[in-house]
Amino acid sequence: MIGLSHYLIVSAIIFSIGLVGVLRRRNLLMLFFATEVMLNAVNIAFAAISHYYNDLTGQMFAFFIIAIAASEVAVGLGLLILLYKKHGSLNLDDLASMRG
Amino acid sequence: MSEVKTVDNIVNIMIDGMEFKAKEGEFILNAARANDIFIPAICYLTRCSPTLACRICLVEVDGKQVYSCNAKVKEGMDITIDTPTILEERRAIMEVYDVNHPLQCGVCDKSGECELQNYTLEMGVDSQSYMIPDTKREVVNWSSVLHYDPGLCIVCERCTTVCKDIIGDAAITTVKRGGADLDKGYKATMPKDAYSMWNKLQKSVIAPSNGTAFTECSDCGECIAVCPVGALSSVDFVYKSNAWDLKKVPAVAAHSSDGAQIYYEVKPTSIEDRTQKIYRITNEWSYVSLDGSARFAYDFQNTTATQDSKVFAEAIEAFQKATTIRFNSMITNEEALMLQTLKEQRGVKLYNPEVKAFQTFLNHYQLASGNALWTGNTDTIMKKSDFVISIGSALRNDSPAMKYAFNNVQKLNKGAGLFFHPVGDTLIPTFGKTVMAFEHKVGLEEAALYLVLDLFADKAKLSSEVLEYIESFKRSESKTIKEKVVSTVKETVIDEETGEEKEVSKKVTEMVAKEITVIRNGLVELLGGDASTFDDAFAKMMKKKTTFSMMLGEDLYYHGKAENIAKLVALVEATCNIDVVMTPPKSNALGVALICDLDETAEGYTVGYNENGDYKLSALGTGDFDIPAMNQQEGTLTNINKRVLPTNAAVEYGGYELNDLMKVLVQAPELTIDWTKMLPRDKGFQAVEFDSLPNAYTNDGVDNRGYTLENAYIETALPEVAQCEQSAILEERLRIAVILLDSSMTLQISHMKYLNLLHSMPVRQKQRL
Amino acid sequence: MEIALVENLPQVTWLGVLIKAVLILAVISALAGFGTYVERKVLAFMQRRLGPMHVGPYGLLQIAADGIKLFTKEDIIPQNANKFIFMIAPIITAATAFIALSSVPVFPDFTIPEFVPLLGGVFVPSIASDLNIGILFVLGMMAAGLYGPLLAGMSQSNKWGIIGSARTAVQFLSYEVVTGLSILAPIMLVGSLSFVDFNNYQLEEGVWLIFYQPVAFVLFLIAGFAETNRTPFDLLEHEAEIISGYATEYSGMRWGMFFIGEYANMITVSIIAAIVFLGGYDSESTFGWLTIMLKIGFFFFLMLWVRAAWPHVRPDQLMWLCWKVLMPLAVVNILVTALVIMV
Amino acid sequence: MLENFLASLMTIEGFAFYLFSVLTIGLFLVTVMSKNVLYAMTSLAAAMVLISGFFFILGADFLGVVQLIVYVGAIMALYSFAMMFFDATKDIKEKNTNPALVFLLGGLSAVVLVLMFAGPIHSDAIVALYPMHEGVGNAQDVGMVLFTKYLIPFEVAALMLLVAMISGIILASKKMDDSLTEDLGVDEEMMIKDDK
Amino acid sequence: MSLEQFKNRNVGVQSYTTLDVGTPPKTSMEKFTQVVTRTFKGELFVGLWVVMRNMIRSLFMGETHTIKYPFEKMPISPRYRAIHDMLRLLESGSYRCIGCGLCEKICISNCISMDTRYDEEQRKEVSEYTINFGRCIFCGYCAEVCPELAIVHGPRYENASQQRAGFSLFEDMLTPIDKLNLQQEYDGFGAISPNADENIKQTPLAY
Repeated sequence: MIGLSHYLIVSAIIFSIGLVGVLRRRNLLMLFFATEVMLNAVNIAFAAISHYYNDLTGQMFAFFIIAIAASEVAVGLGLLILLYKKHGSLNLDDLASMRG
Repeated sequence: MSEVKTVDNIVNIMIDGMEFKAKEGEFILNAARANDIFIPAICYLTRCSPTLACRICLVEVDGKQVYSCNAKVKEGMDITIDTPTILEERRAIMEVYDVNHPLQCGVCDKSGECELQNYTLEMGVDSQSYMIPDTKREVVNWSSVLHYDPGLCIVCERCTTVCKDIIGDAAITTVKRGGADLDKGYKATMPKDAYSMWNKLQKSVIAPSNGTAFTECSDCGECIAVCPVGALSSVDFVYKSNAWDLKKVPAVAAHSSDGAQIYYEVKPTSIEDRTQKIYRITNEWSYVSLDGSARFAYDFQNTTATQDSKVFAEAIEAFQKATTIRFNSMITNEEALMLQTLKEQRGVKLYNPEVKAFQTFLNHYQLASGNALWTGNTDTIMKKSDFVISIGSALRNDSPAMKYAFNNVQKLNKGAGLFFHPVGDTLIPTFGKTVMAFEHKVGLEEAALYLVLDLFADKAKLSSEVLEYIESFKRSESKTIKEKVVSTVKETVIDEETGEEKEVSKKVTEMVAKEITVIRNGLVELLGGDASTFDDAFAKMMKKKTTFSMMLGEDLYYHGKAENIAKLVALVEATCNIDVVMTPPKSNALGVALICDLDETAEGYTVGYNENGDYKLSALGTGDFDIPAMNQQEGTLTNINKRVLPTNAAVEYGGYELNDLMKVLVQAPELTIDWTKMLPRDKGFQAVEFDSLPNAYTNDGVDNRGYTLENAYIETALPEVAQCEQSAILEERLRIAVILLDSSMTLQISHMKYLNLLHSMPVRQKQRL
Repeated sequence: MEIALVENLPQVTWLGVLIKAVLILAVISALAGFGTYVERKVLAFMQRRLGPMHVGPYGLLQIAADGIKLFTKEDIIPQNANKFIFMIAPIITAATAFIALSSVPVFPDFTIPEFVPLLGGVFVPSIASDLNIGILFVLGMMAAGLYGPLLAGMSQSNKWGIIGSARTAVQFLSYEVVTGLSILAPIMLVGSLSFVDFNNYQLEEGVWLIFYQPVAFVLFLIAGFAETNRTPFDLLEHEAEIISGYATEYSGMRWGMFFIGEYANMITVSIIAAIVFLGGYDSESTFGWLTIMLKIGFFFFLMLWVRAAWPHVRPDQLMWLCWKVLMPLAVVNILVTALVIMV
Repeated sequence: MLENFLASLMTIEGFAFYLFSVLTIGLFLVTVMSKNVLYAMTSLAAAMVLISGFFFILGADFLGVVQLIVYVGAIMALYSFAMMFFDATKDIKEKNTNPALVFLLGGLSAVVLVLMFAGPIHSDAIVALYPMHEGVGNAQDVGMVLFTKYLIPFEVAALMLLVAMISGIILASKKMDDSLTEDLGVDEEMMIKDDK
Repeated sequence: MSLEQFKNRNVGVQSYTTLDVGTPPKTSMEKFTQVVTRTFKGELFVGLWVVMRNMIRSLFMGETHTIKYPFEKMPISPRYRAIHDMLRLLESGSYRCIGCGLCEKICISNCISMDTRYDEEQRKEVSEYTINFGRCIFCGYCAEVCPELAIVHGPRYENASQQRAGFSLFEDMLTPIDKLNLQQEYDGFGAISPNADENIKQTPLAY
């Protein structure tokens, strides 16, 4: 039978994938994608715990995470477009204008 | 020489109020044409005698109506072409021509170039006032080439005139046809000339003059050319194409050395096959006449040629290996120059026996006379000469153009002629009453020339040896006089006291046959003539003669004593008042003789250019390598009149040309015609681009095609001549014949020509041969 | 209510579900093809033409001919396109359309008669997968369906494709809101997300929901037109403006899959409208079958009818209509419904 | 271990779990590793759909549908919409200085996380705050909890969404009138920079 | 309007009717009102009814405008200039064409060609005749110039072919010998002018 640990392991793997993405990516849009991956990993974990402990709290948090993700996208994408218009690039290295 | 003699007197005439110059003695019509003035005429032919059949060339001269084709110009003539009465007359004539003339212009081959059509429109015939019942006239084929539709015939007699006056065959004539009689009422109402013309037209038709259904002639087709309507046409061409569909390609007749002007008339073969095909040959018939080979033997192009690089490589290899190139004279000057270039740069031998003989003859002639080439030409013979001598040429077969000239002199210039040839000809004596034909033994051409010297030479100029030699032939002979008149004539010639004797003899005519001494010319007898009648006849021939010319044929070049003959010719030219024309033996023999440095013998690996050889190039598509035939290439040819004439390609050619080989073998220009300007100038050629060579006749018939070779002259002493060989030299002739037969390719190339001539030769002539 | 339903149901076997799934796939695919024929015929008649006439009687075999043509046509993939995405995009459209149908009760439940060999006695459920949240699932799948045109347009490196996919994103996103909100009011009335419950509710009440919720019906219908990319909202592939939008570079069967997807979606929307607002299949008798067919047919016909009659709207008008007219109306409708229920 | 795995594969739930897991992880890997934005976006969306599958397996139907509608239907669509402002067909160029370090760090943190999660769970110290009800639909259940116990967070979340929406509109629409292609702004700035 | 009236009409005066389309809405409220009024006034349904009415008429009253083209054809003008017909003589059945080549000569697109020959009856006979319909511009000169009325423009306008060669067969244009009695004496293009008889008597050559 599939147990909670199965889900947690999957969740952890996905999370680490997202993390690798965050660390590795230089393109802002890709960074956003990696963040989404991590959020989804967490969602899986929440849903699984909720299921195995017969508790709705996990699902509640998952909802809120989705809501947060939605608002993050709304604001983030707005910023992204602004940035692109300003610099013509989404590469993080190109955007390091603050650095000396 | 001739130019000095025949300077024309120029007269001033007025035509329609404008002043023009004309040659004295010219017909008004010709004078007008020479000055680009148009006078309508249907029946008149420029080089023939006027026939007065059509009568529309009527003009008014100083208030009198004359026929312009018949009236000669005089100083201060005032000519009016159109007056109201003349216009009315002309219109009536055209209306008469249109009576019962079938309205089949839609299918008529002449439609579009028909003179009846043109003049009907020109005269503005838009209604018909006359009528008569028509007679049925059947379409007939007079020979394998002549097609006659009497329904279309307007009996202008151009065909009969040209056949008689130029060709000399007189193979067709006007005969009665039994048409309905004219309504007598017309005589009162219609113009006079129109009525008489109609009266004649209604009763005549053209038919072979020998009374059979078939003509006995050389099938030259000149009657077809001159026919103004669709009545006469070539059997091959009937209903094949409309005149306007054909494209004219100006060219030069390929089969003989007269270099006659022709047009190849081409159009696509058929709906499926769009390659160009030659449908017929036409010519500027007012100024030049063709022989049968030129008019009908046009279909000799090389159709099988393709460009195959492998074959090309083989050809290159063959040329590199070659020690001898064997060729004939049916090539252009450019090709000859290419072969000569090969000789110069690669050291090959050029072998061409027929031209070699001619070249040698020319060289001897040049050394003896100082002239690089002969001085006369056929045009001057036809226009001016009134005494022609032909030696060493079977005129009808060897050189039809010369035959036409010979005949034309008799007919138009009221001339006389002497004809020397081993093979007798029955036609030539019929050219005129003052033509004398000698049927001498083979090889006696020298004797003929000595006779000419005897008859025409300025004796003072001749060396004593020659004079003695000539005199040695003359001998006294006693003769019984049977006729009084004859004896008196002789007496006057020889003796001063004849007047008295004559009176006496008249009285005693019947009583005594007297023996007297006369001088017989042994040369005449040697040549097969009758010495007893010769002197009389010759004196008759010489009456009123001023311009003399002589035609020499190819027999002389192959003669065993050709060198001596050449010297004799030079002597004749130097001492007699005679223009000499030599007939080059084959198409472009003169060009080849001038351009190429020919060798006596062939040896080693031989490349045959239209000839047999170890490697064979052939325009017939039968050799190892294809080359274009004469109607497929551009280039120049040199003719009997020493003109360099441009000819053009009528049909496409798919293979390689000689120049393609040349480009690989030696330094060669891009195109064959680029060689034209490189022709040797020391031989009289000019450095002219092919494309800038003119190719036309002027309105008064001056040949303006190409250019004339420069004829260099070096002052030389009179040549020493040897005595003539009196025994028949038949063996020599046979040797030459063997040489010619050996070059079987020559026969193949000229196959059409020979076939044509053989075919057209009258039966009796064939039997003789 | 749910409990009762679940208990009363006969045993749902795998075989039954499979049969149902195959039925849906087969029937709807065929219907999609037939739909093109019907559309051409109806449009032709409305324009007083004849439509397809040559292939088969009255042009009936035109579908087969078109099918053969679509299958045998060369599958062209543009040189600079993102090949993989370009290839899967039509599959997404067709797949989501059919997945959405899996939770829609296309036919009532039935048991295959005993005399049928092999399959005799198998119970075939009305819904292949009876999810409790059926309506939401359908909406979700149709939302996922937007990826078809979207990816198709973006992958083909053609400006008309990009414009088409931009319009896809805008139009589908916007009208999803209206669809969801408009159908919320009936959901509130019924108190369930299952289609079966909707059917049964109207059966028990004896009244079609359209009479309780006319505004919601109209809104749903309009949004449905937009969601299925039908005239007057077919801006995604509006020929006069953007050639063929996201489908510009497509040919052959890939284009055909878009087509099938669109027709499957039309049928889905028709079914939802029929079940939610027009009383569904009433009873499980043959008559019920017939009525639902008629209702679906009516909606399908309505779509064609509208196409023949009405012109397109402009993209800005579309957005204006959505956000300034339809969405407020839907919200108001929900509020009113909520108030009525509370009172 | 292997037997367990095989046994669980035989059940529908187990099969679905492993299938979804493998696909999800694979797709997320594509998202993270791909150079092509379009591939990344497509794989991400596909993985989201599969994650909703996880939710359905776990009985969280409503969450699954929300995942579909909101995450897949809205958020990812927004991403792709944003992508149309950039050239999606071109591969992006990134400089990766030390990939090994990245993977090491990622792996390490994953281990730490698992330990962090596993710790409290295995301590059995968790008590269900809001237990699910037998026989009640998930949607109903969720609704009950959401609109009672989590009302205030819900309202806050709604407010947050509103704020985000407004800010998004303002951010993105500020220079909407300027054309991307004809906009000389960037170039001009660059030129000015060069002048300096 | 007769042709004469049409030609004499005063083009300066236009008889257009101007429709009052009102002013487009400007404020949002106006737009909203417009939507509401249009919705409830049922203007949309007018459109629906129009097409439905047409559907009913075409379905039940058979009033479609379609012509089933390959099976049914529209009547065409008698002066229509389509694929040429080569006519025969009614009495003998032989070709009217005498092969004069005038059509070939006058053809401005150079698409007619013919081969002729001398036949057994000593007549000019057309052995092959072809018109390249790929090039023909149907100007009608060939028919006009034909002295025998042998080539005329027929009414056959479907000249699609799988091969170019199929365009131009003489046999296809020629009246079949068994349908000679059906050959229509054509008074359209290329026909003799009404006063031809008079003209031919007056000016045989001009004709």
